[in-house]
Amino acid sequence: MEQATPRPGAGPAGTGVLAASMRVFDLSLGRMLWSRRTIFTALVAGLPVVVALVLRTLLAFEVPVMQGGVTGPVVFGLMFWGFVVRFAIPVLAVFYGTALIADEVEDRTITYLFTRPIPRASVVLGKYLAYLVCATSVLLPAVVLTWLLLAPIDGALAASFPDLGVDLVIVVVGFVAYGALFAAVGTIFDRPLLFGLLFVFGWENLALALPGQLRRASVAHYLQGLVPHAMPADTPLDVLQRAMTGAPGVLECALGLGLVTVVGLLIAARVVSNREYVLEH
Amino acid sequence: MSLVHDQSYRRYTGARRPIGRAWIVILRTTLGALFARRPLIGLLLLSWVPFLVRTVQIYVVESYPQAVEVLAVSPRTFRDFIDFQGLFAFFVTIYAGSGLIAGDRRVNALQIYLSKPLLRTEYIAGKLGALMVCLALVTLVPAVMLLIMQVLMAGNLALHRAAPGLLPAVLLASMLRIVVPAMVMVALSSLSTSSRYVAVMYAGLLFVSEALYGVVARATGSTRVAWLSLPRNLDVVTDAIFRLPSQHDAPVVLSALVLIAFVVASIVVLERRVRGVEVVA
Amino acid sequence: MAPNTRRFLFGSALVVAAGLCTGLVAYYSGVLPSRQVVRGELAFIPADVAAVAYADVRQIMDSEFRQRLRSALPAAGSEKDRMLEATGIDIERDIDAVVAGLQGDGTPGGIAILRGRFDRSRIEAAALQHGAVEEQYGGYAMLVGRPHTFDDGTSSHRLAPSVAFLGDGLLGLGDADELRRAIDVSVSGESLSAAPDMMRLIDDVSGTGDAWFVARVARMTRQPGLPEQVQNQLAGVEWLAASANIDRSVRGRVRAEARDDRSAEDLRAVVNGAVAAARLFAGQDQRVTAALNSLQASGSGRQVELAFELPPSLLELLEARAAAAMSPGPAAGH
Amino acid sequence: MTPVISAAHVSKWYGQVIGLNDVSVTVQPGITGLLGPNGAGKSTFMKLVTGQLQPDKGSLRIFGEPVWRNPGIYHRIGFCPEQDAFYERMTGREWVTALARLGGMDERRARDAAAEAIARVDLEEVADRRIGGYSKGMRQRIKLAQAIVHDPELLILDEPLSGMDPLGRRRAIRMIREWGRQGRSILVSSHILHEIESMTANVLLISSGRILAEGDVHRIRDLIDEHPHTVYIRAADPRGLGREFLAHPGVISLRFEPNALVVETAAPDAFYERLTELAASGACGPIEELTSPDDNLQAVFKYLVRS
Repeated sequence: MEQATPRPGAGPAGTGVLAASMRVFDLSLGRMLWSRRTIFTALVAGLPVVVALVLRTLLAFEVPVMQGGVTGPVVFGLMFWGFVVRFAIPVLAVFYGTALIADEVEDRTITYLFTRPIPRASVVLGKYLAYLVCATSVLLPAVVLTWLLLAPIDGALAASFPDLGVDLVIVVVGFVAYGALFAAVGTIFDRPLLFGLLFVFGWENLALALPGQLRRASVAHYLQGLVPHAMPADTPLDVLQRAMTGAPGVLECALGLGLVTVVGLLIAARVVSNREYVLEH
Repeated sequence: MSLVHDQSYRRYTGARRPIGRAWIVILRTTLGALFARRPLIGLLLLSWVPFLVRTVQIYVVESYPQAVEVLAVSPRTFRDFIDFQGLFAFFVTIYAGSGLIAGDRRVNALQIYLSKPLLRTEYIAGKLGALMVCLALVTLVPAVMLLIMQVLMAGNLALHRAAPGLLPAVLLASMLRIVVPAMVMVALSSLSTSSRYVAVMYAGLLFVSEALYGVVARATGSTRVAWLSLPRNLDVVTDAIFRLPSQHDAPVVLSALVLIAFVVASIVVLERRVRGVEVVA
Repeated sequence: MAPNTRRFLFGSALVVAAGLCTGLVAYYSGVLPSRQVVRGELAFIPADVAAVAYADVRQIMDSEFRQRLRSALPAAGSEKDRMLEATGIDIERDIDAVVAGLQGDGTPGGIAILRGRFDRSRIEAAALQHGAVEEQYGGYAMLVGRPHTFDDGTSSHRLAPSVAFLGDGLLGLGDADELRRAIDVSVSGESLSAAPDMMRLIDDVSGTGDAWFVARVARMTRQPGLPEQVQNQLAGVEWLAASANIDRSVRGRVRAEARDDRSAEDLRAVVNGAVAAARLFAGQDQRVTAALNSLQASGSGRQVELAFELPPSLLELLEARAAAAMSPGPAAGH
Repeated sequence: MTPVISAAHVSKWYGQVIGLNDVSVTVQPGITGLLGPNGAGKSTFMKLVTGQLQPDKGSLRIFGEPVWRNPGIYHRIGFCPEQDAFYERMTGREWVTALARLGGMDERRARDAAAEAIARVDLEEVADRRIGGYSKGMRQRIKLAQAIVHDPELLILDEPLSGMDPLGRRRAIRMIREWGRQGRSILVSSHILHEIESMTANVLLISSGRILAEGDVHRIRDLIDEHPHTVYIRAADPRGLGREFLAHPGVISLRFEPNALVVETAAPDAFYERLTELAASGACGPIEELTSPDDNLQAVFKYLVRS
């Protein structure tokens, strides 16, 4: 990774990768947060809250919407699996991660960042940090609100609280790992979104369904291994799959996700540092 | 003959295509641009792998009658085939469809198109047609080819005599899976100037509705809520077309109405978003 | 950072913090008191017990699940009436919690510490009527029953079922010698509180359910009556902890700690296989399927965990089966 | 003296298309104009000089240092790109401050430096408005502000005057000359000879990816005077302007387009002077856009290539 070399008469020091990343972060955060993309993020994140609200309202009017044995914490667990882990985290990560540099290139504003005395790697890193803050600041409150709405239905806040803590950590960890991966995808491919969606909805589903070690080449394997709730099983295939694979240990999950993050960010930083961006006119 | 040629402007005096036929030009140029993309060709080729697998199945069944026990070919085989092609249809829709109108909007080409003797319905028809052709190559064409292969390998029409509605069912179900996604995608494509944003909106619509269905179905313990999910509605109606028992309890009429609502909403969106100078003959 | 960006992030953090604070308050107000209460009872359980179990009787008796169980199995009511008549103790109302310590190594001894509201005079009257004698030990009153010999097939033991009044609202039940030892350890401090390995697991499970159980498996498997196959299967397991939350349904978690990673891996394979097999052969009944679907095996390192949930609908099934079994009508053969 | 820019046999290809063809040139301190028609390779040269592209062949050094993958050099370079691209939702002040922060300044220094740079391009009044609401001239000026905010030694300005109104042009030209007088080195590109000439006499002529000529502008000036100069003026009252220029010496032809006037003149100096006067007096309403199609320049290049 290149480092800014202080020159005689050059500006003040302090433009190492981390310091520069923080400055890029500062510049990008507001831009990212107040973009149209956040509307989509808010819609995705808001849906479980809306469903939880509808459920609570129906129950308040004693409409028998819940089947026997299904309690609020169980529905929350389903939501966490169905919405958050399998959909919201990977899709939002694809959406933001692949656009970290692509957006600046598309808007032709990358020139302003690449002609500053900061390593190009810090542009990726700073924007990646901005994405993390942006995505988590929208999704985390949604998860907490959903939990507050659902957990008390035939359940106890106290009993499901430790799981909520784990859930929140999973949201952050998921964004960290998937975001790094798609940041790399976004810098390598010209049509990163398609590759991202293919990875999430094609490859990951396939890898998880197959026996053997292929599943280790997915992020979902490690992320889903951390989820404290019972995974909903729709088909006998799901059941078999789980029986065959088992859940990876926390250490394995942490190592797997850590590796994806580090490798993803390194690739993204390297590609951006070496790539020439010819902007369209 | 003069040595100096007349360099002044000369009017076009050839035949003009009558108004109402210009959509073919849009269709042809759009298809030309789409098929110039190698990943799309790769995706289309890949989508024929299931066709090969099913052909082998039919061959085995016709050659070794004892295989009928496990590999029987029935209307369900074709229904499952069409269902499986949905995965490829999804990626083709995203790849080929997301930039159809968004790309033109981005470079302000829409106004240029609509300032020509071209009705906006023609413009939409051309764009829609291009996506439908791509989708037909993934669903309708392989499904019909599979039917032909079955007749050729069996050497008789026994299957069609036993299930007389099979051919119309295959045609109708394939068309359903072409028209609805194509309409929705083209409408979404008119909403934005960024094809990435469109792709995520489409994926979001599908997966959010599916996740919503998953959670509500589990909470209520009933598949009557299948109408909440766009893909499940297609399943329910496809089952009805093939006259097979549905895997969902949702009323067919309700699912069909939801699909019609999607198409109508798409038309309304297109009517409002694709505007420019309209040339009246 | 622009002010509106700062405001948004602050709002977001506020929602998360408010949720976490609510959860924390609920967690500690819901869990801590019962943990402290349990500590009081644990003072009477010797450090060397093979297993210790706890039940929040009040919570369980009030649960919807219990109400349905009672209607499903009406026969259980007669036992309760007999106890009420003999000792004046209404299990459903007078007992709040029970802690039991078990000696697993072939000694059939064990004690139970009951917390609740007890009519001492009625208990004394009933005990004396059955030949018990009063005794003072370590400052506590005891009613020592007539000893009788208990033969478990390999050896015989002499047991004297007794009751000890251990202070405000605490009642000890068990063999006289065990109760005396309980009083001794409460004074000497050699109670469970002095066994950090066991307390680690107790702390883990005590907040997670209305009932829990922690066992040193090696000691438990020394039970003479245990089949050899089971003993072999459990040979790799060092600790076993289980907890259950009983409300509308029963949600539980069983956790085993193996001797080493290898044993844990083997155990996980067995558990996963069993779960998968159970699901595949569960049949079409949605209620059974729902219960089986809730089974989730997990764990890492030396730990193996199995979470499960028995929904009320499963009770309906049990009810239906029980009714079918009890009424030998024309449908019985199906 | 170390040359500011030294390029030795620099070539750059875009796939099969050549952008720059074996260019060897040195740029000395002072103002240098990079003159060439559209597609001549000006922007490619600018992008290579600013380290956005890497030469496929040859070497390129700024102040004696390589520029590709050497971010430290940007402390000494200020770049005003050609493209009209901004963070539209930010205010001018926020944007320039943020870019100053990226240069390593702390928050306070960055704010002060941004305020100073904005003042130098006369944008104080609109500094706190969103860039999305700026006129074309304002957008060009805020781009200049971000280029000078860190007080660089070398300014690289890619078509800085395009789209500006006559008054804005005059102001920008004055500004650039002032910076040059302050001892900064400036490389400024344009396809309009007249613009370059008003800033410096020292030019590099580029066409089809090659440097055709470098040095004094007067020789080139003589060449161009033999060819008419076309000017496109979008204004509120093109007919009024037409009337004014009808009798103007040197005007060869006048043509009206919707809301615009196209003038062909043989005396561009006098023409621009008169146009600036008209714009300043407001006699013919506001002038919105001024462009000069480079056909005439192309003709000079053709001539140069032939000779």
